[in-house]
Amino acid sequence: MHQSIVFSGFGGQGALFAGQVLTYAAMDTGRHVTWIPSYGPEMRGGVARCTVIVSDDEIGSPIVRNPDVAVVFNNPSLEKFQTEVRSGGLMVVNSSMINVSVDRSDIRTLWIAGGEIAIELGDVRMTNMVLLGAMLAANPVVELSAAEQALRDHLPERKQHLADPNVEVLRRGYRTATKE
Amino acid sequence: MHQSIVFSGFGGQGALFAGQVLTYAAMDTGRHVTWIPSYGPEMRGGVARCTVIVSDDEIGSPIVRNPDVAVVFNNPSLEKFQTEVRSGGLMVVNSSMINVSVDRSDIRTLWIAGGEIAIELGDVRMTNMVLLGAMLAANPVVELSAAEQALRDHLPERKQHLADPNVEVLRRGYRTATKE
Amino acid sequence: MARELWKGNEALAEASVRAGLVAYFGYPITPQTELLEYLSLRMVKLGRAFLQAESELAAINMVYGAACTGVRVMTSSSSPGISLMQEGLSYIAASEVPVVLVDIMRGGPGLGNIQPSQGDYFQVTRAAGHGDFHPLVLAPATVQEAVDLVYLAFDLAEKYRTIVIVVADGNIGQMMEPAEMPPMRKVKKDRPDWALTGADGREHRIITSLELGAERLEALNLRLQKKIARIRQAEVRYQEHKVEDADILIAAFGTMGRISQTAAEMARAKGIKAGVFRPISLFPFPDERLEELSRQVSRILVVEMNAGQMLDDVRLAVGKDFPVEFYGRMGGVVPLPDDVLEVVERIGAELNDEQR
Amino acid sequence: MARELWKGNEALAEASVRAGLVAYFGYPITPQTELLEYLSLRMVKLGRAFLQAESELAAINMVYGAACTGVRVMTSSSSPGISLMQEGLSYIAASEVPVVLVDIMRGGPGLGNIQPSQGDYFQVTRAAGHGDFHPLVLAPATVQEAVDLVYLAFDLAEKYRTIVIVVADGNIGQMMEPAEMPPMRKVKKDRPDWALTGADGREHRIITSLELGAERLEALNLRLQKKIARIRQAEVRYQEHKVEDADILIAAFGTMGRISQTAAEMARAKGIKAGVFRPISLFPFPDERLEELSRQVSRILVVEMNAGQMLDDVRLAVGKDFPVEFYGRMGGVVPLPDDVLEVVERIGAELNDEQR
Amino acid sequence: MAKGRIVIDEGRCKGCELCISVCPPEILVVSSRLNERGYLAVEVMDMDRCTGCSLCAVICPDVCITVYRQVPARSR
Amino acid sequence: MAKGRIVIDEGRCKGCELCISVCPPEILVVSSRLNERGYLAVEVMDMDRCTGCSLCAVICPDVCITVYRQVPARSR
Amino acid sequence: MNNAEEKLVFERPRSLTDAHTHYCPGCTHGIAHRLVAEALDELGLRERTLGIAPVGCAVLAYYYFNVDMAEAAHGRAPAMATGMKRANPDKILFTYQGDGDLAAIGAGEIVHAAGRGENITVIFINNAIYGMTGGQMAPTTLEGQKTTSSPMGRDISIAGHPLRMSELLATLDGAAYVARGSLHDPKHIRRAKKAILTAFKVQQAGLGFSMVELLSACGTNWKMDPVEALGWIKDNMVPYFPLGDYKVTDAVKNL
Amino acid sequence: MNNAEEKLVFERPRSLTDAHTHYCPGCTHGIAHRLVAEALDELGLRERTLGIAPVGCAVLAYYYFNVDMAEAAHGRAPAMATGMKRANPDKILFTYQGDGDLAAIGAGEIVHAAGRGENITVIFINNAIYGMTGGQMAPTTLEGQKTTSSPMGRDISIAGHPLRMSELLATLDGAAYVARGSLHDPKHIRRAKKAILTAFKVQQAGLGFSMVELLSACGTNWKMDPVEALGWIKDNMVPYFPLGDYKVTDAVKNL
Ligand SMILES: Cc1ncc(C[n+]2csc(CCOP(=O)(O)OP(=O)(O)O)c2C)c(N)n1
Ligand SMILES: Cc1ncc(C[n+]2csc(CCOP(=O)(O)OP(=O)(O)O)c2C)c(N)n1
Ligand code: SF4
Ligand code: SF4
Ligand code: SF4
Ligand code: SF4
Ligand code: SF4
Ligand code: SF4
Ligand SMILES: [Mg+2]
Ligand SMILES: [Mg+2]
Repeated sequence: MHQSIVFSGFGGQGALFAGQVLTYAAMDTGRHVTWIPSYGPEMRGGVARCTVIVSDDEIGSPIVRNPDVAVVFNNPSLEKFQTEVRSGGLMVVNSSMINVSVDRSDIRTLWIAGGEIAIELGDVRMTNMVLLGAMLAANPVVELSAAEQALRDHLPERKQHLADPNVEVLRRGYRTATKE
Repeated sequence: MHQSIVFSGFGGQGALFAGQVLTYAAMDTGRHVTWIPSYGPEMRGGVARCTVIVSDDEIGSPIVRNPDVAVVFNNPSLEKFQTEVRSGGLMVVNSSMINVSVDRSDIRTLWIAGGEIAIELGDVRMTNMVLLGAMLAANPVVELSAAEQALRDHLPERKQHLADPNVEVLRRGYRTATKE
Repeated sequence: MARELWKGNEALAEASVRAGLVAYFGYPITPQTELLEYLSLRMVKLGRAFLQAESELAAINMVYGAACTGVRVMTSSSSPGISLMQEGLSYIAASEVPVVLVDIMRGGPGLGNIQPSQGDYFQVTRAAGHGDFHPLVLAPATVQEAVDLVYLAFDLAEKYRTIVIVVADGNIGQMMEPAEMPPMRKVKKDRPDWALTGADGREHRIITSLELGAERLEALNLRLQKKIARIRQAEVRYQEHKVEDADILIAAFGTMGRISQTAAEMARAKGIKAGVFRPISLFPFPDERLEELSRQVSRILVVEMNAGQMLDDVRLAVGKDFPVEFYGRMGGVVPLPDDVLEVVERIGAELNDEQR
Repeated sequence: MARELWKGNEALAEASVRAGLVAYFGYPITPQTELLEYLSLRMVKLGRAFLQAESELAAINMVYGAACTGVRVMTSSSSPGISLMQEGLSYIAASEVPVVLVDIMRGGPGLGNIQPSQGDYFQVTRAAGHGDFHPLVLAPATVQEAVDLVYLAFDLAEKYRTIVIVVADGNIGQMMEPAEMPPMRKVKKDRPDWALTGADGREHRIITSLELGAERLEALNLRLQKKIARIRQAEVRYQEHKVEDADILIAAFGTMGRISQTAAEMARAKGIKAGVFRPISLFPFPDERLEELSRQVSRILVVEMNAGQMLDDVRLAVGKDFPVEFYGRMGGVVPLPDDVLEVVERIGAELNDEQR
Repeated sequence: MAKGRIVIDEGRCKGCELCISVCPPEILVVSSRLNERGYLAVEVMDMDRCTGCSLCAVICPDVCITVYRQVPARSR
Repeated sequence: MAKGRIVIDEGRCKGCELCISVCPPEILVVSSRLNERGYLAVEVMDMDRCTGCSLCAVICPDVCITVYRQVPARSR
Repeated sequence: MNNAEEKLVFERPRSLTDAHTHYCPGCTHGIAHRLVAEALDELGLRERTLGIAPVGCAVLAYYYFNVDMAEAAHGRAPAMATGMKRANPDKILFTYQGDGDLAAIGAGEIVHAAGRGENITVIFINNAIYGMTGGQMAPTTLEGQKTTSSPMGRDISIAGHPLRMSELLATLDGAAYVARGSLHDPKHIRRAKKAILTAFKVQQAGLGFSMVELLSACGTNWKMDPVEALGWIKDNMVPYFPLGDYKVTDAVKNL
Repeated sequence: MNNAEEKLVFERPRSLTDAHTHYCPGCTHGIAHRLVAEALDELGLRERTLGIAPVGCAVLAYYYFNVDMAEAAHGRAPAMATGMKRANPDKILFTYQGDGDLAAIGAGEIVHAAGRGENITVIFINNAIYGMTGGQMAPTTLEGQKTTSSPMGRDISIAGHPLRMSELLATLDGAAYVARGSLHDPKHIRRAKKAILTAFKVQQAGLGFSMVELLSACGTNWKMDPVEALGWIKDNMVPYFPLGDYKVTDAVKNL
């Protein structure tokens, strides 16, 4: 198993953290992992993006041109990755923020209303967990439970009170995607 | 013709300027010349020394290990150059400041009371011209008149009033050495 | 110690703490800043010295001062900041005090940008300042290796009384990977016998890089050259990946080493026998081993994130007649495995043609 | 213009004035200081800009500023001061503004001493700052050549919008030799079309070394590399002395070139056919010509006042299998002709043995 | 009370709300329109109450606001 | 008037004459003896008039001068 | 008000380009830019002005000012401006620098530019933080202020007291005009504008070094919304960095 | 005076080595050395003192002080001392710096060391010239003073006014004790000694940055004999560089 997953959104949407949760989960289940951000210019705002690689073997390149999976949070991310995801790959699309259509027939596309679900469960800032949960449903690179555990273990101390809601959102994303 | 001449003394004794006068004189008579100081540590006092090369051909190295001629103003200089002057070479010794004996029989040694003569003619600081004059008598690398002209031409503006006395001293050095 | 997920910069910081770091002086600059930020909390909590200097110039001279007292000390920066340290590095080298420096390289020249680059290779291996000296230069390719090398760097710095530079591109500073932290070492209480500790019951000691007499300065230089020779002898480090039967050998360091490894695997999947030679010590450069390998492979491809700097060392090692090709990207563009593969395939095709 | 006796440093200064120098910024350091001192009077009397900066760091950035306005500008220093200019030089190179720098090298590393040295070869040719760039580097061997090269340097700097470094050891700065000064050029009134002169009736202009996008910074780098390629093509300079029938070729630059010439003459007097190859442009290095010569001589002896820096370029040019020997002195020790002769004689004897 | 009018360059507005915080008649509000750069631009709720005091323009970091004011017509 | 005595480390003296310039009784002079480093060292002309005031020592840049002063003997 | 005509009372100055800035919402760098541009417009200096952008959040200022500009190395803007001015005494030179740039790495260059009475104008943006690199401590960071490199708050016993640069530079003979303003409300913004005008007039008249320090907000790194951030300037920065003129030579008074 | 015994009233301090200095005859660097050494002796600090020699005429000071010493890069002594002190808070640190070193190339480092209240002692030798390199203009060179790089005399319109460093540094909060003395006659030398003692006491007590500036002679480059040179300090330097205490915090007063 060797899989590359990109998370991409605006700064503040939590794409980087979603990637980290996945990375922790995969690491804790014994996989080789890398997580690398595409760190932007020395200034505010802009894009937040990371690439996670999960593999049974030692990982060479931590970056790829054509990821297996892209979880896209916003329009620009969709535009970029709908050309980059490899043929046969998966794209998880945050339909709450994205109004562009996908015109790739050689990839699987999963639309999920990340924003709405997160708001429904309490806070739009949990959109990232909806999308992660959904991705895991469509592409079980790790068990959902591993992701839940990773989330609990790696939320910073001062955010531990958000663990439960986030886990709930993660599950909801997973379930929503499973249904579809 | 290719000759290397070292002038060596304490800082302030005018060894560097004596070398420059010779260099100018040789240059003005159409020779190839180089003048190079052994510039000392970034601090006061100490040694002042220069090497002049006069040649009919283009000059390669501006420095030599065994000069043809050494004009030594003080004890340390004599000690250094009496071992370094090449066999068959010439050493001009300022007897006014030097009380060490010379034990080289394979070189010519010319003792000249540079200090006394300079004082007699007005200023101990003209010792350098006595020694230069003497050297030219023993070793006519340039004509005395060329040295006189060089001296007049290259004394800095603000020292032009010293030209006549210096020329006189130069001649006196020359004559004294010729007599001997 | 369990493996944990570490960001490269923070891993470098923590490993340094564990190596017994007594004092850190640095200045913020992307993509290195997390190292400084991490230590701003960690060192202070441990009661050790942390100071954000007013500049890189000040930082390296603070490091110089602390190093003169025989304690473990480091600074870190990125390319423009390293340039500002050149005078200080030259003084440190000449004074023979141990110092560890981390350079998380970014795109240059000038202000450039903050994207990953390997453009400081010449600066760190050839001319980290005026005069003749070479720091010992180590280039990790993974976060774990960054941890291990910086931990080792303190020992090597002390052993040889030299500067050890751990040099990595921004990718390594910014990425997260699992790593196992080395054990926490106690801060050594005793100081080496050359250190400035106060002239108490002994002659006063002097640390200087000034030698007014040419012969004395030459003697110092000969001592430095001898040390460099010892380092060349003992501290060569490299990693090989499938070189045994390789036709095409990719030579690359740091991140480019691991990316090339992926490219080599892709090439092998297409039937091209590619292997990777990854120098870990950039100085001393593993020239002997590379020369040896050159006798067994058909072609060497050097891949760097610069205009071809390690390339000189490769050419010096294998000679001008051996066919060496170069693929380099600059300005923060990171060559991806398929970019490298493309070149490897082209070379593979050429080799085939030649054989026909 | 008649030949006059000039001290190297002052000759460099006067030649720069005649080349149309508009502004000089520098800081005292032996053995370069006379250059600054000379200009402190000459420039002020001409009504041009002279400023003793607070440091070399400030000086190079003042130079950078003036250069952005399209005027002829220079600074000068010696080894430690050059180290302090590395960041500025990298910015200047990336911004592509023309700058002339004189480096009168002294013994290093560190404070070292003020005696002659050639220890900055790597720094000026390989890594005058972080990132990929190479200044054009010219190394005179006589005062006349110093005059001619610095005069030329301003033209080359403008032509290529690059840094030109005139590099010499302390001997050349301190010695006096006859030299003919070039004619006095008028200070040009018009400014190039990239210069900052005020956005009067045109778009505002920007000079920067920042390119945030990796692709854009790569484009800048490719432009710099192209320029370097053009320079390699057009600006190779060297001098040869009796190489036609030489058995042993001494490769040496600057003062060591002329000292080697004397040594070669001495060797010939003893029946050894020695010749001298003196690179005048250190970057671009005259590698092609040297390679050519290597096919005709039996041995190359590299002589430098350092631990072997140009040596790398020689090896890169002639390959690792050609027998290259090295003789170097450091710390301000200047090899004399008989020192070099000794090595040449030893090589001569070996060659004789081999032929037997 | 002087009568004023402002024009907001919505594309430039970053929704920082500084203008809102200083407008004496409190007539500025955040609109519901996302501009191209993803910000909710500010708009004028009730232009009639604008005095043309320019405080909003003075504090706007993005120089989005142009201000006009009614002045008595000059007699020739 | 207190009675003093000074000892000049002649080998250290550089003949700068600063001591001479400050000695109140003006008892210091340049000797005619060149020391090993080529300087004409200073000497005391008339030690009897030395007060032990130490001014010479205080100003001597080369710390060549040691000063003693007669003090009433302490009774046990 | 039939008998009224509409007059344009506030518009974008000519010395700004049309570019959208990259600054965070509410970042007062934008206000400072506008004030400088207005001053250049009003004094008719745009066409002969050369500006220097710093390394810092304002690194791209050259896209926003419609004047010829260069980008300096971190902290070296005063040296660069010196070089430009000495070679072009007829030009108007300004540097635009942050507190990390001017007060930390560039302390030597600013002290000497002021000391020499270099005839340039410095716009000094004091936001008590390193904005661009993500919020590290600056020399002007207040005691107890939390930053990413003083996570427990600036500790005076480690990092020393915050530097007051206007006070420091005002002591130098070469400084003709040094003033500190603030950008936290319209009244102070207007005052700041006057100071900037004065500074450029000082340069026009060749009276020597002029600098205007501006207390500025960095909501992003202070972790406040823009309006809060302005309040923080008023409540915390102004007391430590008192506003006003620190140096007005007689020649400047007589301008 | 039979009933008298001879007492040693002045001798070479222990904190000086026996080495002969390389200074020119009459160079007051030698006096400054002695004062520092005496202070260390009197306070019993020699054994735990680390000193930093500058680049300048005092570059070989490490041969003359009988304490552990390092040689700094030009101007960087305060940074180096900071590094040493932070890693060794129990040691006493002093730098010994010339005016080129401290006021020109090292201006940034000294401002920040003082600003941070770095607990070190700086001995600052102001001789209005670059001695070591042969007499170029220093930041402290007086108006009209001829040097090899201001051959027509320092021109204020080019080089600016001489910098008064004690005044400048005294404005910083971190500076606990800043004083200027002079070495031109025994009375002032004795006062200078007191200042140096105070400075080291300040450091011992951990009160922050201390500096003593000493007006010093460079007859060689001023082209005067030693006695004339001292007169020149008195007549020309003292009026421009007034002597006295520039900063004495309350804590220092209570020492
Ligand atoms: C030599 C060097 N050191 C460090 C940096 C990284 N750096 C970029 S901006 C900056 C600080 C900017 O802070 P400030 O000057 O206060 O400007 P602000 O962003 O707050 O406006 C730093 C340290 C650099 N680019 N160059
Ligand atoms: C980086 C660097 N720049 C310049 C020099 C040359 N240099 C040596 S000493 C000195 C000035 C010394 O003047 P000052 O600090 O006043 O000390 P003084 O000799 O007057 O006691 C200079 C410029 C150097 N060694 N290093
Ligand atoms: S001009 Fe004054 S009244 Fe009108 S919107 Fe702006 S702040 Fe409000
Ligand atoms: S101040 Fe300007 S940018 Fe901010 S909300 Fe108002 S109009 Fe928009
Ligand atoms: S101690 Fe006083 S009286 Fe005696 S020699 Fe010295 S200065 Fe003169
Ligand atoms: S002051 Fe000292 S060095 Fe100078 S002459 Fe007197 S004893 Fe000699
Ligand atoms: S980080 Fe701070 S200073 Fe920088 S643009 Fe944002 S608010 Fe402004
Ligand atoms: S040059 Fe001046 S400062 Fe240096 S030792 Fe001589 S007198 Fe003293
Ligand atoms: Mg800031
Ligand atoms: Mg001085």
